[in-house]
Amino acid sequence: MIELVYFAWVRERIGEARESHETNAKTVRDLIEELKQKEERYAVAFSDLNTIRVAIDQDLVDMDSSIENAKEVAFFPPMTGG
Amino acid sequence: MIELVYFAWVRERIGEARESHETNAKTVRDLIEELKQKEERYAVAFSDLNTIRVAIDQDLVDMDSSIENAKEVAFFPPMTGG
Amino acid sequence: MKISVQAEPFDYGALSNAFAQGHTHVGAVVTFCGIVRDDELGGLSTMEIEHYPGMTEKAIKAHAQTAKDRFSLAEVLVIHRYGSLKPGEMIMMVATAAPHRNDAFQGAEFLMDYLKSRAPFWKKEIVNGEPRWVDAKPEDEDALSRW
Amino acid sequence: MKISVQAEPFDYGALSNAFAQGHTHVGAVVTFCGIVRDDELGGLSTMEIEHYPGMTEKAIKAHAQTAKDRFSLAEVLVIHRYGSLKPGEMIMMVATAAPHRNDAFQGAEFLMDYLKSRAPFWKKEIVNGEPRWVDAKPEDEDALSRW
Repeated sequence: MIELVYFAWVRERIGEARESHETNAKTVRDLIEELKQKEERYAVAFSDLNTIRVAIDQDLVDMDSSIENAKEVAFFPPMTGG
Repeated sequence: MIELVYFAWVRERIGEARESHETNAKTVRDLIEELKQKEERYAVAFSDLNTIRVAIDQDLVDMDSSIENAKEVAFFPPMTGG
Repeated sequence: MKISVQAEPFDYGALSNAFAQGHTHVGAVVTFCGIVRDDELGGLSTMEIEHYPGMTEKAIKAHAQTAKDRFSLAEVLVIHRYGSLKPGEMIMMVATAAPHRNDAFQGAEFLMDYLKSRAPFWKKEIVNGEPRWVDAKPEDEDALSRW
Repeated sequence: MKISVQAEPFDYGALSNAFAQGHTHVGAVVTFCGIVRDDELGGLSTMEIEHYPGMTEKAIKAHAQTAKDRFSLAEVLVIHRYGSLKPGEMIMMVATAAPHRNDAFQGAEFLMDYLKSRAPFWKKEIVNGEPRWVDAKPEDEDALSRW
């Protein structure tokens, strides 16, 4: 069981900020595919992976990173701080 | 008659901050030569022209600038502001 | 190293003074202050800043430590607000202190480039009543390549 | 454009706050503050700063105007002290304001590089009781070549 958290327009498109999720996916990319299959709102949020950034347990990672041992996976658009 | 003004170690070596001077020199370089001939303290102050900066009427100029129409000629070391 | 992620306004001047005082081996202090900027048409009413609590502090700490080591900084300060801000309000500040000016400038620019694209903040503008997420600029991503 | 050449101390924080406030079309403010820095051995007792009254103001004004035009700055501030200063005292500050951060940073660095080598100030340090004029550094002259 992992925690999925969403920010900015990813959160708005998925319609919630946080959920628990049971998965057999091995990588971030697999996990996103699994979510896109599940419901239309995920397919919309993840339609262009170039605009999606991912953090595992609060560290930025790339799409092919393993989610084994991950407690929290976060999805969000490119950051616009400063 | 022009005013000569000196700053920092140029002033210390010449021993005064300001003096009036009658000259027929055409350029800054000629004027410096004339001063060096006059007295030893000028020869010491102007011994290495690479370390001398010049302003005519408060604008930086180079050694070959004309001093015709100059009211005030200033001599000083490379600047160390900031 | 002082880092704060906060909703409340901060006092840029008081923080700058405190940061610059009491050093005898620091010759140079640089500060940057980011301000909510309206566009030419004047339609911006509010900027909302969302962040990822926990990760934000962690990412800023890591970037600040990298800046400190890389540019031999004597001191680093980063303050970044979140929540709802009006045009003219201060969003964030950084300050760097170093023996020489070049390190202080480079350290501040490095930090700003990383905060722009690598700290988990997202800006939403309310323009003429319409909310819109601010897009990341390609030049902000490009700016990282110089470090 | 605010320029001041003065013997008196200045309030870096209050000036930074006043400079950064009240803008809605400025997104970025950068300040630099120069501080009298002691060396590692701790022998510096005093720094004396001499300048060329009249030319100093004129040179700073010209450089500030060039920076303003070249980097599209909304506002520029330069304060520089002369006279006798102690380690830890603030010598000078510059501040720049611009719509975008890169211009504010570049404008401040440009101004600093010019003030270092083109404004008529000369520093003399009293180290262990011995006065010595500070030599201009070749790298300060080199820094001008990038602009």
